[in-house]
Amino acid sequence: MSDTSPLDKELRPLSAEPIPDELFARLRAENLARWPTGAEVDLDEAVDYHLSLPNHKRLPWVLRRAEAEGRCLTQPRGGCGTLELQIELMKALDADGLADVVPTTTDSYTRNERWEQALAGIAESDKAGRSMLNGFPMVNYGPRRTRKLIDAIDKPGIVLSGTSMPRLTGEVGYAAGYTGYLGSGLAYVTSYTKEMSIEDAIRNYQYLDRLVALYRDRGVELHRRQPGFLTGTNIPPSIAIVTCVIDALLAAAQGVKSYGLEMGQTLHLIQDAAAIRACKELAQDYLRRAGYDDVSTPVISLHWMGAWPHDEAQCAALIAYGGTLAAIGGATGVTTKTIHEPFGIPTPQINAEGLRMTRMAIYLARQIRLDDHPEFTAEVDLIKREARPILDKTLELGDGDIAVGTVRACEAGVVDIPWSPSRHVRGRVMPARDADGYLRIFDPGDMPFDKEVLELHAEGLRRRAEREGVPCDRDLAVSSVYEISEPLARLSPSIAE
Amino acid sequence: MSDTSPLDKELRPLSAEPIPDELFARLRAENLARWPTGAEVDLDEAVDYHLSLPNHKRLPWVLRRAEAEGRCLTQPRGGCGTLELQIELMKALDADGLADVVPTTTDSYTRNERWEQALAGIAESDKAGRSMLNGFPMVNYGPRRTRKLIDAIDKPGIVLSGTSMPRLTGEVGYAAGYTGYLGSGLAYVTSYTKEMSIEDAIRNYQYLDRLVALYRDRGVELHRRQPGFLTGTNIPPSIAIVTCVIDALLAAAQGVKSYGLEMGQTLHLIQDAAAIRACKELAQDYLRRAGYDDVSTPVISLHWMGAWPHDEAQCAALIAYGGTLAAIGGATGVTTKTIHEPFGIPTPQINAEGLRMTRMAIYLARQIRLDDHPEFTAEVDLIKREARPILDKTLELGDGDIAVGTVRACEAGVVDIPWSPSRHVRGRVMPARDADGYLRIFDPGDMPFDKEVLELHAEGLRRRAEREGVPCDRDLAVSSVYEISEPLARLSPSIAE
Amino acid sequence: MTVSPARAKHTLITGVIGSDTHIVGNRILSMALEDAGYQVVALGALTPAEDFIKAAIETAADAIMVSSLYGQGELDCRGFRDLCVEAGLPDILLYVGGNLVVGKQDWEDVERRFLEMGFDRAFPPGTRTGDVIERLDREFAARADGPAR
Amino acid sequence: MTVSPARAKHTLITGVIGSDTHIVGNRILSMALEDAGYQVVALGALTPAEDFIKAAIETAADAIMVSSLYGQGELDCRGFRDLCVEAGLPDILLYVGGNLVVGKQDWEDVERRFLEMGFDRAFPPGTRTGDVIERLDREFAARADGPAR
Ligand code: B12
Ligand code: B12
Repeated sequence: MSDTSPLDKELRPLSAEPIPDELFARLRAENLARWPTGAEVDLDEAVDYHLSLPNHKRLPWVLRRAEAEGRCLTQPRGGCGTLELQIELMKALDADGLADVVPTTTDSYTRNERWEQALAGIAESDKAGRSMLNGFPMVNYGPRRTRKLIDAIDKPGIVLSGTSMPRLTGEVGYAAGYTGYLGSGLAYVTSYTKEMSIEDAIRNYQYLDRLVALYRDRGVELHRRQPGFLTGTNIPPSIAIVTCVIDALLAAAQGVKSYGLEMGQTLHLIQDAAAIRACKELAQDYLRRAGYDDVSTPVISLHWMGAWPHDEAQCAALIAYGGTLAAIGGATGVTTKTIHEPFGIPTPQINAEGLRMTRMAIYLARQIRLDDHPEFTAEVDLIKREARPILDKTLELGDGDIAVGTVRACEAGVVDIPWSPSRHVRGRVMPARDADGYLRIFDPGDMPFDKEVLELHAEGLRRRAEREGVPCDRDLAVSSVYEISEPLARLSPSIAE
Repeated sequence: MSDTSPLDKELRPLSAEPIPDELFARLRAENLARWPTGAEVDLDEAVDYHLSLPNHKRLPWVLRRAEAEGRCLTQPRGGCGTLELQIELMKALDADGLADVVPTTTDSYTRNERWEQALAGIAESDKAGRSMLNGFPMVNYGPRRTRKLIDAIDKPGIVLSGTSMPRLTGEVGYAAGYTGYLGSGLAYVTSYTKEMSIEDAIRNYQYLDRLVALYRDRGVELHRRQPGFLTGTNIPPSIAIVTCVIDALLAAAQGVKSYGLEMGQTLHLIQDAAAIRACKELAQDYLRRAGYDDVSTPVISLHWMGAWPHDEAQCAALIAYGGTLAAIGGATGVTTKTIHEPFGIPTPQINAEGLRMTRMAIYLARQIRLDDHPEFTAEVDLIKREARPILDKTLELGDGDIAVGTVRACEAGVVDIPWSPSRHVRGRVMPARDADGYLRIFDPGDMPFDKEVLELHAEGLRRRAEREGVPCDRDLAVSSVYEISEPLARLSPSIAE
Repeated sequence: MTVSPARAKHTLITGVIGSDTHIVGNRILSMALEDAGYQVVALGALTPAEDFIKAAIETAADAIMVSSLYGQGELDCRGFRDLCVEAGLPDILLYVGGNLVVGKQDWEDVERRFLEMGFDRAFPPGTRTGDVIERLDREFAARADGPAR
Repeated sequence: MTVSPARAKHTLITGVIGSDTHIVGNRILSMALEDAGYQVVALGALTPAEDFIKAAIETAADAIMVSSLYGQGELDCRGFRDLCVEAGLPDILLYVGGNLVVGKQDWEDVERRFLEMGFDRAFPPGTRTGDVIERLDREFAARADGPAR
């Protein structure tokens, strides 16, 4: 199995340019032939179905409305190994969880295009009476049966498929009636794969983005979304934003108009609010400069993506705080987790509870804004000062072509991702939490951060090391991976003599 | 049964002056004779016991330490009808809940000095195998047996007895080894009683405060605490602070040096942080002006004291947010509730969970401060502008004596308490939530608020009425009582076409 | 809630029983009943059982609405119906509402206990005033139509 | 964690099995094992079962440390011991750790399932590296002392 279409590689040198119509038609035919259910994808029929959906089941419309009203939407994750379980799950998320956006997470075999293995997983799940897969094998079920899921809910559906190979899942998902799809070239290849090249992943997502443009030509507006959370492990906002902007530029070039940007929470109120603001502004800035002034880029805040503590009460606090952070930060949405996060995939009811905790937290904080708080504005500036040199260097490396620039930037270590499994980034950049709780860069690797900025980061980390009486070394980064998952008695010991 | 000591009333005109030694000795003898266990109170023995306690079991020491370290301590509520259940509860709160301060809530018969009824309640509880009382009947058990509770924990103990008649419970509690006692004259008489006069309640708490001074003369430092949460129902910070300052002045006059001030949360991040700051500053300001410059007045923030929603997930969000508010506001402690709050007294495990949720929330927000946020500083100023005229008028009415002034201020409606059950305040002041989520004063009753300030409040309320399309009338206040307890689907409906 | 003239004929006693100071819900309920057109005699917080009955006799009331929030209602409400019977009010309508017992208990079970004590109806925590008024209206309508008890 | 010379004699294979990309814990574990003095061959994320065994043979490894976080480990790990046996490594020490199954399940039950699959030891989510090293030290010490298996 190859990582992307050999045909695409043969006929099109890597560039950010839109895939030409005729080539795209050939690529689609080739793609849909890879698994029997591909034949069920019928663009005309799918377009008719989409046009029949009410506005409140279309993600781009719902997101625009939320932005206009200053609301923060809730969306969980969730996938089970069989259609029956998945229907039950999505209904619970909609009705009991009041989810504003209902997800379908695919399983990891599907994500890796191992559809035969997924087929076996379905059978095993049926046999065991419980889900043996960690998500819904959407390609195996195909668009027709998968549409039952969209029919079962009264909200927009989104496909969550953490993969660098979205071509067939994307076809199936959009044809089934989903109006959103999470994933992007740079972000996912660096966080979900080991061997796959940056180029192949970019090509795969160019296909998906181009597909969205195809639907748009037929009057159907679809949402795409970038997973800036990356490896979920102490990602400093500026690094997330660099990937958000790069992937957004790639998507815009293919014709995407509704492109969400997901940012994992740092769990620092000021830093997260500043991150959301900086992300919004930088994305629009770079898009405009590249000539795209009609791409909407709502920012979605994500519940803590790192390791969780093994105590449901502690988890509840993380969940509620995640709602608080998203609301105060002015995010257009929040992607939720549950009190089962450290243990395993949650049951539908536990998932719905996580949604309600978050929704209540959002309600409680709905009127709070930090706009004029000096610490907030300073942090917004800092994040921009961090991200700009990386982005500018990346564009420069591509001689103006962001696709080419991105591949070269990863090679050169200009773009690097903390804790990445991929062989195609250096994986040298190392974040850690500083004395004031900010996520900072302990080791920049080869990323061209501004010197002054790095000194500022280093100072906060030195203060932390001093306070804890430990050396200012790599262990600061490792202990920052564990930090939030530590038992409470260790995080916050009692006052003693 | 009379509400206070007739002897006290006969021999001492109401004033803030310290109760003279000799009179106090007579009052104590009279008081301790009211129930058999009173005879067990032996001051010498109690002093020895207190002196034997390690620092981390003494509340004044622990609070000072917390203030110095900028920590926010957790403390739950909790009381059961029998000693065995109470030991189990307190151990769970200490060990599983990591409570920094362990409480003993007394039952409502004890609070009303109906010790015979409490005795029957103990028997009924034993018979039913579950607690039929809503707290621990401390006087019935007496100081010797109650001390088992202090021995069972490794934290400071505090007596929570929402009563205007604390004389015997206070003697028993301090003799048993508790180092803190919650309650005060003005606050409790206006929130827990119907017929009792303000004067009698002040006298009763003067007794308790004087008792603390007696221990201090013997080298034992004890903590007293003021329940500024009042009726728990939408109390605007300024009204809470007025009672905090008045009761603090009364306590300081009797010789109390460690006096905590409790403030119920408004659930508005800015308003709560401002309330904590304003409370701290106003209390110290008025205490200093009255000549007391060595009274420490840590501020304790209280989880939402109004009605809770009937959904445990929503409750979890309220609990976590309560920790967030206390930590960001810089409170020295937070008094916690649980996901059972709307239903009934929680089990020990549920209580411990509430503590852990809160503790985690505090950890997450520990480094956040709003000090330079303009909205915050403006709100601090506003709260001070609200409280000062009431306090100044009260002092003026008493010709400088705060005890006399308080009685007259209540009579005149200068001091008024929202939703009070007491016949001795007018109960005309009416708070409501405004368009920005601040608790404001809809109807000031006869309280001498500044006109400009009231206009500011009215403006926010008018905006809310407009936005909701309802008249700007009393229903704004009533719906504000229900608000937080509403089901989520009503508080925060989905986006629809 | 529209005001109905039929309601003006009915007098209701409200109050919070025993050593219970939770007045807020009781006051809002009293206000709502009055706004709806009922004659309301509000005894307030901390009201002994005897005072409810005294007030009911004095005002020839049609119903007594007992609030209990603090958990000890199970002790306070025992024998309430007997007191009514003794006072010559065997058929007076008795409602009780609030957090009636200590702790989170199964509502069906709690309700049963209070019905067995002689209350005509028990209302769980969180009850809204609109529901109470609707229920009262129906009850009085049924009593007017139906055979005398 | 002090470095012990005894550890340098032991080679360990680490990696994340199947289609699983959760590399963070596996990398921290590998770093800690190396820091403690063990010879570590880290295969990284997304490692097929066969690759573990190939690496074990090539390096004459003493143990294979399989990570699985994403829930599908129960499918991926089936037959792992058989593959070892077939490859001539019947006695190689097999550890597995992470979030081994889908959902929050009873740990005893999960552990039993993996032991039955032929793993010598299974470690629950949240395991700290210090505990793993301690356990390995003891295991190798016991194997050195005890009779050959
Ligand atoms: C970070 C994270 C991610 C990151 C991973 C980044 C990366 N490339 O590494 C991202 C965001 C990409 C991600 C993706 C996914 N994740 Co994920 N993820 C987590 C999370 C939050 C933390 C994991 C972590 O890094 N922990 C920190 C490290 C230090 O701890 P550790 O991994 O547990 O390792 C320690 C120990 O377990 C032990 N150990 C580990 N291995 C071994 C082996 C041996 C032999 C021994 C002795 C010990 C040992 O030592 C390590 C060091 O102390 C966990 C939940 C949690 N734990 O809070 C979910 C979780 C593991 N993910 C989960 C899932 C399902 C997924 C996805 C399928 C997406 C989805 N459905 O949501 C994809 C999977 C993609 C794929 N193909 O694998 C589930 C697994 C569910 C289950 N088992 O039932 C979890 C539990 C979350 C949940 N409750 O749903 N995830
Ligand atoms: C505000 C409050 C207080 C205030 C009361 C101020 C005052 N004077 O009124 C303060 C802070 C002083 C207080 C004190 C105490 N409280 Co309190 N309090 C509450 C709280 C948070 C809200 C109550 C409220 O005002 N609700 C809003 C109103 C609008 O609703 P409501 O009272 O339920 O009334 C509505 C309905 O129930 C119904 N209804 C009420 N009565 C009736 C009667 C009839 C006939 C009908 C048909 C309907 C009906 O209609 C009303 C309007 O919609 C509740 C928990 C909760 N509900 O969230 C605890 C709660 C009632 N308190 C409780 C307790 C134990 C106490 C204390 C003993 C202290 C302690 N241990 O913590 C003291 C008791 C003092 C005393 N002697 O009574 C417990 C009772 C426990 C139990 N039953 O198991 C509760 C449930 C909290 C808890 N989970 O522990 N409390």
